Amino acid sequence: MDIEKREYAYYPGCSLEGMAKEFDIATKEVFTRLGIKLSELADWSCCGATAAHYKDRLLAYALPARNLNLVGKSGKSEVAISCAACFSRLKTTTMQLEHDSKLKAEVELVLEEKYEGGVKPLHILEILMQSVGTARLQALVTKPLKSLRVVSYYGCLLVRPPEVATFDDLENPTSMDKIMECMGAVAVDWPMKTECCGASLTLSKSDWVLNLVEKLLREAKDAKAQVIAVACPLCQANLDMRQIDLQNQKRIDFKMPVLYFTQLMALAMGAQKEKLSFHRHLVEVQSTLGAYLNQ
Amino acid sequence: MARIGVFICWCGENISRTVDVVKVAEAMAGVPGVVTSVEYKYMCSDPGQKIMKESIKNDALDGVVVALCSPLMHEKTFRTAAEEAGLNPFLLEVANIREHCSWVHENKEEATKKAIAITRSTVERVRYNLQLKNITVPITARAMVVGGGIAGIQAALDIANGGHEVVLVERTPSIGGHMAGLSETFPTLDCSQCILTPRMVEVARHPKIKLYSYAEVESVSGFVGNFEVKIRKKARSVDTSSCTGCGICQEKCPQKNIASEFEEGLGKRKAIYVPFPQAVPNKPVIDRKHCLYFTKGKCKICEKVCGPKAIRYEQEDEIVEERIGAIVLATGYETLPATFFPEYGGGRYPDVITGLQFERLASASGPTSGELKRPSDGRRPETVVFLSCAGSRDLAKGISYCSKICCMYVAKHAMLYQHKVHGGKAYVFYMDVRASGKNYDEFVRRAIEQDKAIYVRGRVARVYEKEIEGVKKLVVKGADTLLGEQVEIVADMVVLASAVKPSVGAAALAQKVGTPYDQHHFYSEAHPKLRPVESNTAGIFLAGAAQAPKDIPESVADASAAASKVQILFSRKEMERDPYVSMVNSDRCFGCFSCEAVCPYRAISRKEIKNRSGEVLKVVAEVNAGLCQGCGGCIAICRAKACDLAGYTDQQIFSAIRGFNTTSTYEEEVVKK
Amino acid sequence: MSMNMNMKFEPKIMAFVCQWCTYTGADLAGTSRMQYSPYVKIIKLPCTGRIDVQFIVKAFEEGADGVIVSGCHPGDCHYTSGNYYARRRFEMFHELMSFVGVDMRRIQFAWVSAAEGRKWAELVNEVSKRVEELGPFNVFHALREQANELNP
Amino acid sequence: MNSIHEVREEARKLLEEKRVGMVIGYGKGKGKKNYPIFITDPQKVEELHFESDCFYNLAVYLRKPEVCSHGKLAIVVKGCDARSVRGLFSENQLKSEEVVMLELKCDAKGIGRDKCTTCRVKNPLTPEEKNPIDGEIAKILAMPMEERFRFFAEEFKRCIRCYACRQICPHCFCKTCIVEKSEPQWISSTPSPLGNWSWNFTRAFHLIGRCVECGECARACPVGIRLDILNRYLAKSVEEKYQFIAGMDEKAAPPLTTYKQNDNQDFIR
Amino acid sequence: MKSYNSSIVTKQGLKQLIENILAHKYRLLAPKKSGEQLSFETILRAEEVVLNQLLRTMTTLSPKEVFFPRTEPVLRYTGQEMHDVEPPTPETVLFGIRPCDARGLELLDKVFTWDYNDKFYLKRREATTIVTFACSDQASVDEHCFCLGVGGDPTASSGSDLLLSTNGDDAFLLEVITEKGERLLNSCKEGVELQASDKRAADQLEAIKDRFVRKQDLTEVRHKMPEYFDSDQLVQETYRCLGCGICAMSCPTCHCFDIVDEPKAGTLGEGARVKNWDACSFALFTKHAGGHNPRELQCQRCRQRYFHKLAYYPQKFSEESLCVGCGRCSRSCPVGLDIYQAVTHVLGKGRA
Repeated sequence: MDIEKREYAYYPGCSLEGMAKEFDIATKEVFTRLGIKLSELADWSCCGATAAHYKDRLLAYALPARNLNLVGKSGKSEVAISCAACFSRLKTTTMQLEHDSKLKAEVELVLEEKYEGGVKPLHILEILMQSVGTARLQALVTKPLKSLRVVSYYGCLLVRPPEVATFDDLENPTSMDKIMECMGAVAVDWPMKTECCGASLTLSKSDWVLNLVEKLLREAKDAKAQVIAVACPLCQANLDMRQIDLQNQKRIDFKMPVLYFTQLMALAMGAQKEKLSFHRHLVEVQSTLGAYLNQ
Repeated sequence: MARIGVFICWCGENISRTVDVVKVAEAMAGVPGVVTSVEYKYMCSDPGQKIMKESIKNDALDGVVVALCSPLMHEKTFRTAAEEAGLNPFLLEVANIREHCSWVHENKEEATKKAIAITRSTVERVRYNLQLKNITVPITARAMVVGGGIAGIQAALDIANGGHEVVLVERTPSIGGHMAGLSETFPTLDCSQCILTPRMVEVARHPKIKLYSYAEVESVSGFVGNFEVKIRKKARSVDTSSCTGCGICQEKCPQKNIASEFEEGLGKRKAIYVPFPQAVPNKPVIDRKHCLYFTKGKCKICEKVCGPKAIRYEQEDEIVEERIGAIVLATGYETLPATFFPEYGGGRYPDVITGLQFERLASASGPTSGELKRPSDGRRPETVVFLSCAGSRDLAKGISYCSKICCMYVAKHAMLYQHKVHGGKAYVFYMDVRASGKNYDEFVRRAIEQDKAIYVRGRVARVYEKEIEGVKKLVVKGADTLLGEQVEIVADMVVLASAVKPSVGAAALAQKVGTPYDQHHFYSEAHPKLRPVESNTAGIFLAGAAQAPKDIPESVADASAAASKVQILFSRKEMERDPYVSMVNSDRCFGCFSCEAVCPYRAISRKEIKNRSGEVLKVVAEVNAGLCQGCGGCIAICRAKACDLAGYTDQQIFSAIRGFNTTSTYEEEVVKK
Repeated sequence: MSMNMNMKFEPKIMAFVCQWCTYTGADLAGTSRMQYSPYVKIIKLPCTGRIDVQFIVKAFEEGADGVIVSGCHPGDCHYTSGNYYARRRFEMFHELMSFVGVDMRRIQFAWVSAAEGRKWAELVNEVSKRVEELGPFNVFHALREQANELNP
Repeated sequence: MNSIHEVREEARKLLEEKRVGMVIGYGKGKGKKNYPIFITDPQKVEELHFESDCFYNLAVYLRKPEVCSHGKLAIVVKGCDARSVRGLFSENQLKSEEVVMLELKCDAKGIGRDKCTTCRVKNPLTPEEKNPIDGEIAKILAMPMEERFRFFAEEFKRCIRCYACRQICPHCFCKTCIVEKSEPQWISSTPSPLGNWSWNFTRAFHLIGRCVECGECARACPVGIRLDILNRYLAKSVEEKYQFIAGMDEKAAPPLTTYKQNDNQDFIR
Repeated sequence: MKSYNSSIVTKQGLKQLIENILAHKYRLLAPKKSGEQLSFETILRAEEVVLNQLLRTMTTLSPKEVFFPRTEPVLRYTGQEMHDVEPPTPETVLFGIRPCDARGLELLDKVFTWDYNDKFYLKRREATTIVTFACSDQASVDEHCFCLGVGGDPTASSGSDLLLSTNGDDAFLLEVITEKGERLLNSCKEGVELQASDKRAADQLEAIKDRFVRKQDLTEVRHKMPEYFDSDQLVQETYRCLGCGICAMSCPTCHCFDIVDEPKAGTLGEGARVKNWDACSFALFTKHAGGHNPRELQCQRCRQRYFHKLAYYPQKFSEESLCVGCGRCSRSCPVGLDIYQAVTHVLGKGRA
């Protein structure tokens, strides 16, 4: 296990600038409390996300490669990433370019510079579990989320494909659950940890996504969860936003807040609720989590 | 000066159509040392062979080249003929001018030139052929069988009944293997123990079988017919000669909550125990990891209650040595544990079990006396889902192969379940049903048609626990690919037909024995079709599931085949082998032992060269001709050229190279004529 | 090189092959009556592991213009591992040969199984054509001629 | 050890306590020359000497019968000698319990053709940096094939077969060299262009994965053949391909006596 | 001995002389830089002869190779037939050897004629005219030179046909020593300005001798040598010898050879029996077919070389040593062995 590092390069990614702003805020809050500096990369750009990956193979590697080079230029060899999709794209790129010299040459042609390699993308969950460790996390908890029933939802990209996402079990990931336990919450086992939420089909096939989200929420409800913890902006958006549609179209109201796991962490570590932008969520948070918010 | 005869075959028109054989004969006649060079329509015919044989005698030949078809075809024929004529057979070489020349070239001039070159090169090579003699190796007619499952038992009995002594080594306290733990067997549904235990008893009583149970192979040295084996007899803490097997120790032992290996963890055993009632030998063993005396230093109840005073706490592992002529590896298999499948909740949900565990639940001698109960709460399972191919044929799980036995035992399980829980529902998720074997498909059909097992073609993605009406149920989510639908089944129990893999330690044993294994650690056979029960190492034979997943009939057939191979080997006092073995010139060898490193057969040993007063001057390599298979790897790696390979000596190859690149002007003129 | 100006260049190519796979594969090419270039001549060895780099050097010394080395595919070795050792040896041989300026288009390593008669025929044709295009291995043959000049 | 004084002290002890029969080291010759010396008398350890022109690879003496007859030996080693000694261990030429290595940091400058400039084991006895492509190797690699061939053929042509390269090499320990083998005579022993090519090629091949790049062969060569470039290039290739550096780990198998199932085979059809 | 005239010749004149030699189709051999080495090679253009360099640096290998090549065929065979080989003997001028080398040839003459007249050596000797360059530059002598100790002289003329030495900055003294030398000069002096002189190199170059650091006389050593045959000190002196053949191969007087049959590559049944340089320092040199080696240890092989040079040859042929003190062996020895040092050292210490 690594000795705890004091500074990482930080790649927030587009979502965290926009609709997942609260994820960014909460993550930074947690890391500040841990005493770890996240230095945001200067001039970072989009990783291409699923869009580039669908449309243009070269672009899907060139975009992350550009950002990886920025990490190198900033003098760091590891980059912390919050967004599951960004993490997946950057990590896939490092692995692919290491082995595929032809692709590497093509990417370099696009970048108009050498792809230097040697950068290790790390998801913040990975950093928290492997470098920081549960003991230290536990030590920082000032307002434990006592008896709050949380189901952790990992979705697809945090554990798949297993060659890329290597820090947790492919079939039964537990890192987020363990963190929730450290925060004093009850990590509820449920069967949907790694099921898909429909992801970007949310726009083109919204009825499919609605079905998937319904199943997820139902299981969460059946597991008597009070809140769903996530680590992916798109998962959050789908699970949160589609509850409104379910209400409108199917008359089902789950009232299930969907929070970024760092939001819950920050809360347990004593951050002010105002700071954590709970108001940005569509499903009302106050009524379920009131007790914890107002601690 | 050599006296070489060259005999060129027309092979009817097969060679002569494109090779001017007369010219070849003429060209060879001009080669120094060639005393006769003739061509004939069919050299392999009796009159053709006669020409060669007479020439060997009349011309006092000391080397022969026959230019004809591939040596794979007729080398043996002509060498035998040469021997009959009084010539050492290894002084004859074949020049392949048919498969490698006349059949693949159309231009007659070019083909003739090439035929001349091939024949010339062979002439140059044959000058340096040595008179070789087949190697004879003495044979110790005593076999060792490793593994006391059904394959090992069968092999041991067959060899012993053939009149040869057998040493049977079993790792656990009793022989019997997995078969002893099965409930009923497909496709007849006869009781497994009923057919096995008589065999086990026969082993125990057989005067020619020496059984080492609770023992492991420590090391193997030597070679076919002459192995020296060290066996570690693990400390049993019980003197088996005085123990009567009364069982009082087991009864009185206070340590009772140890998961029983035999019961696949579903039952309990004591710290001193006999694994199962019919065990052979029926003598207990102390599990020192759990024994109170060994862990805490006090108890000794077993010693106190033992009438014949057979408890030996101070016993240590013992190494015994055996001289052996052949080894049968029958180390069997194990299956992937349920914990290997987190997606199915293996290890988390007690009611997700493996096929072998189901066998115990269904077995009349099992922890539930054959009643089907859920391990979690003892309830009768109303719905059971069987998942075949759990891990098998799944590259994501690292297993590409089919475990072969599962389709059949899953059908059997479904049937047994129906017989025990009337009205219960058995679902089987499958990828394909592979039931090729005598009465096998009929058996599966019976499961489906008579016993109403519901077969769903598709795989299961996830199993999770869900409390429904106060009962913990298992939700099985999968796909029905025939209907193209996702299915969800709420079940009481899930049985994983988890993949078969070689026993733990199979690879380590292979390394001790010096025999190859594949990436999954299954032992490799010498030839997948023609030598399925032989390993690549002479004298090492394979039986049962150690080589690949196999069911009982196959394992038994294998075992008998291996036993028969052993007996063929033992049918002679000495064994004859090709003389193509490596040799070391100990004067040139300076002992870097690169050869030792690259030898796949561990045929290189170290020999000390001493002076008259016994001081070691140097250590050099020595080839054990019994082990050497003649690959020649040692020679290519030897910088000092201290090794050489009989039949393929450096000098022969050197001359062949020189012979090829040289076409003398004379030969060229012959072609142009 | 005894090549007359108006004679066609007939390359001398020597093939060192293992008896279990490639030799048998070449037999198969024969029984299947595949036609191929006549310039390649085979020397049969038990295993590619037996093939000493000295054989190849000697072949060139004696006037070869090209060399083929072929045996069983990895995993198929009759002796289980001979071709693996050979593969490393040939890789380093390749390194050294090209470093001292031997055009490695003249030396072809291949795996040809007993079932690959077609591959053998193609290999022979390919190497023959390539060596024919490269012409006689004059820089090396020059050494031989200089050596022979010392013995006038 | 940090200084020659410590080495002398250790050597004295070893000899006095009869733990070794001989100490091999450097002595000071006339002028500023240093030669290998062989000390059996503990009184004479003061003759041991070490300075920047002690460039010999002393490990070569460990295979001389008259040296070996002294039983256990102690030897003063620099980086390259130590690599050679370990190489000899790994090839069963010496037993590690029979040799005491007296290690010294080396700042040898080499002589003439700076054999020490490409050295990477001065101190400590681990590689200091990745084997760099040195200028001379780069120069060869920049040549077209035929030019390379001519370059080496011309180099090898000068060879007079004095075999100094072989004799000075600790790793050429065959008692009878391949060139001294007849029946068949794979390599002509006549100093002619053809035999010279094969001889020098074969020696380089035989040193693959074994050469410790001490450069003694090139230093010894009276006609100045650049054997060092060849050997350095091959050492570099071995390191790149098999992550093996000769003489670093006496337990590691020399790369040509082992294999991996997924070894490169791009060059094989 | 008939005394011949000396003349002064300018640098330009010498160059003209070399050009004339080439023009008269002589094969001209002179030290030439190849790589970093100076070796005797065929000269095609006069400017390839760099006078300054050949005066200052000694060739690594001696000129014995001109008469006794490192390899040469002595007979050829085709199948069962054998053919004599006639050595090619073009009229040759060997230019720029040192007086020690020239003396070496005189010593070799005895070896190649005492029981058998080696036609290969003798025919080449006959066809070759030797133009020696006396060690007349300050840099001609280095710390390895010890010809004075073995009966030589940096300005001696024995063995030479013509002797050159420096005479001031831009001129040379050219002495005619033999008739062969005179013939060469006469046939090639067209356009060469020769100014008669009565000087001799030996007279005016006495000062060079002061350059020698090795002056101890070894000529008398031969009588003492047998006492040291089993000397431990000699063993100590040669303990570091590694058994390469540099000393013998660079030596102007070492003359051992090996006979091997060389098949002609690319043919069968054709080949030549060749004579290759050999060296007594090689372990194989005295190894018997049965495996026994009477000179088992390297120091014994070294001793053989020293004794052959300083004791056996003088006993057999003359009072002269077979060593001319050129210093090549110690200059090239990779472990710094040195015959002069070893012998003087051992003798200096007295009997072991």
